[in-house]
Amino acid sequence: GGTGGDGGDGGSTGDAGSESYEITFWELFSGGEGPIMESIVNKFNEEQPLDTSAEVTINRQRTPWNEYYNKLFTALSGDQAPDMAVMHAAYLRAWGGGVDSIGQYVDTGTFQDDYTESHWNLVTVEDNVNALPMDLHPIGVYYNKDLFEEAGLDPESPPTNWSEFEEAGNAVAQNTDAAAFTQSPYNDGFGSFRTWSTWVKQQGGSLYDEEWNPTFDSEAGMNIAQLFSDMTGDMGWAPATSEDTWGNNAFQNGSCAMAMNGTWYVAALSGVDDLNWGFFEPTVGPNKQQDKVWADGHSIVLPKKEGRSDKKSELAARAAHWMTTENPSWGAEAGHLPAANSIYESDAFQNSPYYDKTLNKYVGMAEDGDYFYHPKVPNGDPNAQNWYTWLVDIWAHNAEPQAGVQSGIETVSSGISE
Amino acid sequence: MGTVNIENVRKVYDGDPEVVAVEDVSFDIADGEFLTIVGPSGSGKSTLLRMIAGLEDISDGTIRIGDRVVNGVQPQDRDVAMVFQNYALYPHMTARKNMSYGLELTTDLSDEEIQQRVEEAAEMMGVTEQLDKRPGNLSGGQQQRIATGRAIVREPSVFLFDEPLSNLDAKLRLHMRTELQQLQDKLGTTTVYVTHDQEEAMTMSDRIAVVNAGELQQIGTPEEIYDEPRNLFVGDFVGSPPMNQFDVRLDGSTLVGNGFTYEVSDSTQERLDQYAQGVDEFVLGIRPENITIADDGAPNTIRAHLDVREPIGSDNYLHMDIDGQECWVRVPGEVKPETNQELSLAFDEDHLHLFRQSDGINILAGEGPSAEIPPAE
Amino acid sequence: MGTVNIENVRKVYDGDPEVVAVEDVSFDIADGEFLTIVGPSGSGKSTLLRMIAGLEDISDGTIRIGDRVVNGVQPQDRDVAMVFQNYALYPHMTARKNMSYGLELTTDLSDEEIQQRVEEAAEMMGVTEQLDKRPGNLSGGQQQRIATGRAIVREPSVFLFDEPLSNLDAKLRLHMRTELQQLQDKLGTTTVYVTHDQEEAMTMSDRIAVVNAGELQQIGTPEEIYDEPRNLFVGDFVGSPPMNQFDVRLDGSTLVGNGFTYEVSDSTQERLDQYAQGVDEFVLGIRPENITIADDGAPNTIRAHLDVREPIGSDNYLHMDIDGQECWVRVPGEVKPETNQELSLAFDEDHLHLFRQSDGINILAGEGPSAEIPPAE
Amino acid sequence: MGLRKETIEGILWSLPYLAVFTVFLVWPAVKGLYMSLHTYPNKFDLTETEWVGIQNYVELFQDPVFYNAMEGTLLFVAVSVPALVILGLVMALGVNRDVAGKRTLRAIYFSPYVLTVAVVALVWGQVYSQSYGLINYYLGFVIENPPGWLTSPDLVMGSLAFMTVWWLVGFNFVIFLAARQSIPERLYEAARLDGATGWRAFRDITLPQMRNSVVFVVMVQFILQFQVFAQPYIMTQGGPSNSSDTLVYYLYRSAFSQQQFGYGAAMGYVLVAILILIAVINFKVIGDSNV
Amino acid sequence: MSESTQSQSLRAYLSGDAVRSALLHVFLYGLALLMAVPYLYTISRSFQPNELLRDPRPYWIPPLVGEPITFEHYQYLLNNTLVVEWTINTFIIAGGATILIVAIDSMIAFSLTRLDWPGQGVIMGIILASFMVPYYMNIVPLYQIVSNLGLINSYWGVIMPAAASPLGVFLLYQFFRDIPEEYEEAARLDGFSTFQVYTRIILPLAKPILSALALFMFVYNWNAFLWPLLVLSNETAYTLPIGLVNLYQGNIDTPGLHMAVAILGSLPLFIIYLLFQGQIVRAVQMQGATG
Ligand SMILES: Nc1ncnc2c1ncn2[C@@H]1O[C@H](COP(=O)(O)OP(=O)(O)OP(=O)(O)O)[C@@H](O)[C@H]1O
Ligand SMILES: Nc1ncnc2c1ncn2[C@@H]1O[C@H](COP(=O)(O)OP(=O)(O)OP(=O)(O)O)[C@@H](O)[C@H]1O
Ligand SMILES: [Mg+2]
Ligand SMILES: [Mg+2]
Repeated sequence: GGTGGDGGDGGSTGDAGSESYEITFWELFSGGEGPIMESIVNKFNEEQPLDTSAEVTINRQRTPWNEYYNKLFTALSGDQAPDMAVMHAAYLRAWGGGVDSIGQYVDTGTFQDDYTESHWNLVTVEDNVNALPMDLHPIGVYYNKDLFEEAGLDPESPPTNWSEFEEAGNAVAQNTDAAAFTQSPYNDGFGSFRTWSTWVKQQGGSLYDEEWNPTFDSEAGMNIAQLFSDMTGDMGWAPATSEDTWGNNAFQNGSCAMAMNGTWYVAALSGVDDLNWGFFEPTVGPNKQQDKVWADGHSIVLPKKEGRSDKKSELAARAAHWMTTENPSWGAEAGHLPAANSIYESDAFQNSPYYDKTLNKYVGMAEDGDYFYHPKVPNGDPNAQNWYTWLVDIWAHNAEPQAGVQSGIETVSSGISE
Repeated sequence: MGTVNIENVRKVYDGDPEVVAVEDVSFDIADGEFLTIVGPSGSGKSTLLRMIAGLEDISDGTIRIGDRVVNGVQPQDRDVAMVFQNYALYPHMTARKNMSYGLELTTDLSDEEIQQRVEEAAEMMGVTEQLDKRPGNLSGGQQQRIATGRAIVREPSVFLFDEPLSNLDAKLRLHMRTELQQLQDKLGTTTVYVTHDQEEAMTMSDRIAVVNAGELQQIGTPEEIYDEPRNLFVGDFVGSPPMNQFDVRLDGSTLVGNGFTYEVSDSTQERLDQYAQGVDEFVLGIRPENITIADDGAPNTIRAHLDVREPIGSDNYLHMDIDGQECWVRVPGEVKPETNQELSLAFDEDHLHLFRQSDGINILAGEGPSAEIPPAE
Repeated sequence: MGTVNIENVRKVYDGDPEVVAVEDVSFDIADGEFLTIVGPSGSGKSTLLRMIAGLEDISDGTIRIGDRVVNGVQPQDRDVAMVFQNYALYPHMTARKNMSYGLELTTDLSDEEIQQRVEEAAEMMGVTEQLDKRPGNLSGGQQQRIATGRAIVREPSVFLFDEPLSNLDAKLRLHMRTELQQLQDKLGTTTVYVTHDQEEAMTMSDRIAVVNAGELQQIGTPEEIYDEPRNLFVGDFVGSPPMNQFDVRLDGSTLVGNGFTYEVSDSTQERLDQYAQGVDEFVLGIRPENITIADDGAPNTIRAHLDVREPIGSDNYLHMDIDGQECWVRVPGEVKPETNQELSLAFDEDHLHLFRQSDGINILAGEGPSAEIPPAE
Repeated sequence: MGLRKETIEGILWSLPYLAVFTVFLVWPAVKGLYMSLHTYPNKFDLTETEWVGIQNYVELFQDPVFYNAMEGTLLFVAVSVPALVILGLVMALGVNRDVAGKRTLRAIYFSPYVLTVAVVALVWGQVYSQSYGLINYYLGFVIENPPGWLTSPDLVMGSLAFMTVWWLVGFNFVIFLAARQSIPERLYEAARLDGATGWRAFRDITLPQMRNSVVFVVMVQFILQFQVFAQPYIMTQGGPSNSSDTLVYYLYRSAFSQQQFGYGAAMGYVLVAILILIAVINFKVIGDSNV
Repeated sequence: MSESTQSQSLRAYLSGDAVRSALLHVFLYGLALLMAVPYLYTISRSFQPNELLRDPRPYWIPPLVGEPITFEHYQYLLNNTLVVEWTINTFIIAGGATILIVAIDSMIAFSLTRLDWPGQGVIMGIILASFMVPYYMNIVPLYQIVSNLGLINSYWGVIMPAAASPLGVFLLYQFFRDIPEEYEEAARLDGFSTFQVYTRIILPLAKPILSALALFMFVYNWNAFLWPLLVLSNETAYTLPIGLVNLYQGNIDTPGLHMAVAILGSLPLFIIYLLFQGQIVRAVQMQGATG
């Protein structure tokens, strides 16, 4: 029998009552995550885990992440969207018009309990469940134990608060040739925002007001912006550069002691042979009022598509449910925090090579409720690099903190408006 | 049957409706005849030829090839072959392919027959050696031969040539001229040949059609054209150096020019009376070779000043001045008068041409002026 | 002073060191002389001219213009002006600018003086009307005149022309020929003129230098060249239709050819004895116009078959066949023998040329063969 | 009858291209024009439209980001186009001379042209990198703290333009070389006799003779460089401090990141207007300068 | 003036020439070296292990002090990715587009130059004007059209829009216009139909320009990125540039792999370019001033 392709009504074939469905699925994973996703899909296609008489296959298509949302947008505009797609949770509000609410096809009530609360909240926008959560990928601080030692610090007791953190950074800056810290190893806007917003929130600052006007110039916002400027200035923690690969190169070849980055960094670091690295929680911001750590997560959505039968949509939703709840490998091998409660107990997750190094600490932060989500702005592209390059400009001393923050507010508010 | 009949043919180009490229031209070409169309640039020679070929629509009138009216017939169906000025050989094909291509397309001859015809034509044109070369690797003369060969293999009933020799240098042009003549003698195919070179026309043709500004001026054998030009245009156009011309007035039996007089015989005067019809302003025409140097003081001679003497091999051209009017005289190489002296010039009445100033008609030529022949411009 | 002295000049192109383009050529050009260099394509005419102009380095020998050795002198400093075959007018400049450009660069004349000179030259060439047009909008003849005008305004001591008329059509070429001659008469400037057209050379020049394969064959007045060619090459190259040639063997006082014999007079035989130096294989050369049609059975005549008769205006060319050898005869227009018959041909001993078969030297010409003149190829 | 047949034939022969051209180029452009006069309440369903007239255009002209992008574009064009044209010309005139190894030179000069922009960006990212880059490694021996080529707001556009010149100059070079080679040598000979050599010959013969190709190349480069996009998009994301933002990059962001297609399309049409204006000026100024 | 001063000045002149020629060679080859440096650097880095690549010192290949060489990046690409499939896809798409472009562009150019019918001028004008439309403006409407035609996810969806490019029409129009009419007339006398005139006369005569066009179009479509990415959704259907970009856009930093990607992605085009470079130059040359 043929396959129910794009646009075909229901995608069923009339072949002696046994139906078959092909669910197209777009994702953006590359690097270490790509192969894991590939194996999950293969497993699905082999095991046919859904409780249905129909044959359901997932046709996975990967797009470079730079162009992923453009492609998805263009496809939606031409009614060529896939049946399922990976989406960062931050997009769920802005793209609300482009995705079907999951409850349209399945009873979300039956799913809810399968996921951790933080994940479930992640995908809920104004009481609407627009997606099923896959993971949470918060950030933390990765550090070089050898450099700590060289700087006269104890490599096995990394900083836990601002004063320790400051002391460690200064020690590295003074006692070694290396730089102390990078706000994002890719020196990109978005990465800088993860770090900045984490510390802003820890000071009790806010990022947006009720009307989604950016409030980056709150007192906390300005403080951290100033801190960025100081770190590459008076504090001498890092060179004032906006060069994109500086931090990554420096951290990986041992000339930078600390790097703030997401869960995914473990995969990259474990490929570097003679790097002796450790991890600590990023709750080390100055004047901390609360433990807050930036997080976003991947989720699976059902993009709007005319002519997709309800049956197929339902199968897609159930497939997404299976993918997000029955596959410990996603957390274990990709380093993310899995969405399903059940996985946390699974051997696969507990035995992950990263478990002791990073995962248990991420899990701990989750249990403490430390995470806040990357703002789900109502419009525009929350992951757009150019929304946040002002932070790099401040970091690299291309802009004064005051002016930088102002230009950030302008860029983001014009991006969100309309 | 290779006859061509042209009847009241007229051509106005779509692109340029102001200009009448060919105006009401009629003549017939006999089977096997070599007819040359000659005239200055822009006179409509090519247009006429291309209408015969079918490359241009005929605006008015009829053209027949053999017994068939060919107006509207496609070029390839007219049974004609054409040689272009720049040969138009397909640069990407070998000479052989150039020659065989048309046959392959339009006939159902076998490959062998075609190759045989090509080789015969090549032999005839003496380019057997060149058959497998591309046009780019051939000299001008060889290209000319291939282009002619391409026309020959078609075995058409009419050959059309549009200034086929004008891209060759003088020596080669002279040579190819005889080659083409011999070819036509051999094949006996009706040929229409366009040139602006009157010498080519004079040497090659059975008959010559002289055109000017789209109108037929005269048609006849080379001798007729040369000896009895119907009008001033033809007289002037044919011959090199050109015919000398002097404005004269008829006064009784005397032609009075600027700085000279000339007595005509009684018989000529009779003829003048018959055809001149009261007109007394003429252009006296006399060809350079018909002037001789006479003894000083001989009767009926004209005094002239010798400016320049140009030897051209066997002859000498004398560039003379008759009271401000220039005059060419051609004398044998042995006659080498000193320049810058006064000479007496004589000429025979038989060689005299008299054109009416009003319309250029030669009143002494042939049967005398007839209404058919248009006046010269 | 417009003299040019060429001494043992030799040229080998860097790009093609195999070919000696010009080989040990020496001659002098007098002030005010019009010297034509003539020869077949590739014979080195342009190379010679371009060495005089300074456009090519001189490989060996010396060239003097006036009293000055110009080897290594830049073209603009040689006081020469050149007219190119395709005129080489600057297409993006008006005719006026084309003519004034050189003056602006090389002299410190005021703008007014320059404009005056340009206008004088334009007037002289009859192109005043065209001065503000671009070359692309001018006819061939007008372009030629502008190019000549560009040379004139420079008021050089030597004019150099490289085939300046070969891009024009026959009629215009004839016309421009006289125009250039008159110009040179008026200006009296030394002129070196390159052409491959022997007729042009014959009519225009004070003296002619015939070159072949890079070597000077003969230098002399047109009459000398025509009447007393030093070698077979010159004899063959000059004259149209070309000189008829027959291989003969001297047997006592009889020249024995293929299908004919010819008795020479005693005085000729003496000359032969003096110069032939035991050689007895010759080429007999006789120009077409020096052959006459004799009565059948007259003594010392040659029987020939008449193939084709070509009228060219005033004359008839007869294409004849003497036992398989082709022969051209030129007769007056009145003589119109029927084709395809046997005729008797006669010629005068005075017009006879005898070239040694071994080296082509004409043993009857001038002072007889001299070591200086190279053999024909 | 002849005419009618030829007309039919002419249309038939044009049809395949015209069909493709109309469907895949003209029609989208027309749709774009339509879109520029509308907004889309639901960005993901472009069938819902709302007529706004020229509002998108009005907003555009009040948009500081647009002006900043325009400034960046103009700067890029001002640096890259003259460099592309002049360097291409210099290379062509040099290679046209009597030099050994013309083929090799030609191959090297043209070869970057075949690279895709992503590769160009990749390669030059390595070359430009401030602390790991090739340039600064060697420059480090000469001066202390060599600058960040892509990270200094003053240098970034120049660096992108320089890279672009490296990438594209080969095209101009080939065109100029061909144009130079088709100038008849006799003009230079006439010029030598007239006393024009060196600079004069260049000014009075070479340049005017190459005018058509100069016009062509200038035109093409204006059109292409005004649409510069990939270089800042891949290498700098418009930074630092928005100093490498460009019109088409902004158009792209509006259309895709912001899903404001009408706004982006309006920007596109402003760009079309600018290019047509430049084309007209170009032809007026260089096209018939010495009539 | 004596001869000795003559020959002195001659010598001075000659040596001046020699110096000038030497300077010219230094300049041209210096430029060539500068242009080649980024390549050499990229090639050399693609053979270095990742450790070396994080060192700012450029280790040139061939190694000066015995640094290690590795083929691991290339091995990885060939063994672990679909690079071979992508290459084949790219060949199909770029080749298909090229063939289609050459076919339909030459047909319309033939019609516009060799056949006479009303409206030709207007059509040529529209085609020329379409040069100015920014590519990115057309993408969204174009996608809707392609999607309505059901061409998403098919090679045709990539090929057809590529075939709408006006460049080829423009180039061929110029060239065809200058082919002497006599060939066609001779052909008509030989009994050619319009189709035969096109295939047997015009196309063979235009071979150099057609191959240059083909090369330009092949390069262009080979390098195309955004549009094939939007249309093609299947990794196995990706073209080389998409596949390669997909590879190196990980969070894992593998500079050596990037360099190998750059080399491998460009290599086929370099080879094709070297094979055809004579053709391009000849074609551009025949275009004369390319006005
Ligand atoms: N395709 C055309 N469209 C418009 N007018 C034309 C065309 N071809 C020729 N003419 C005009 O028709 C007239 C006759 O041209 P034709 O080419 O027949 O002259 P010609 O005698 O062959 O001249 P030449 O000796 O220069 O070849 C001229 O006035 C010419 O301008
Ligand atoms: N630039 C050059 N490089 C190499 N060889 C050359 C060059 N120019 C001419 N030659 C060679 O020098 C010889 C003489 O050439 P030249 O141009 O002087 O002949 P020409 O008598 O002017 O011929 P034409 O009548 O064809 O103009 C020829 O063999 C030619 O091939
Ligand atoms: Mg004609
Ligand atoms: Mg020459």
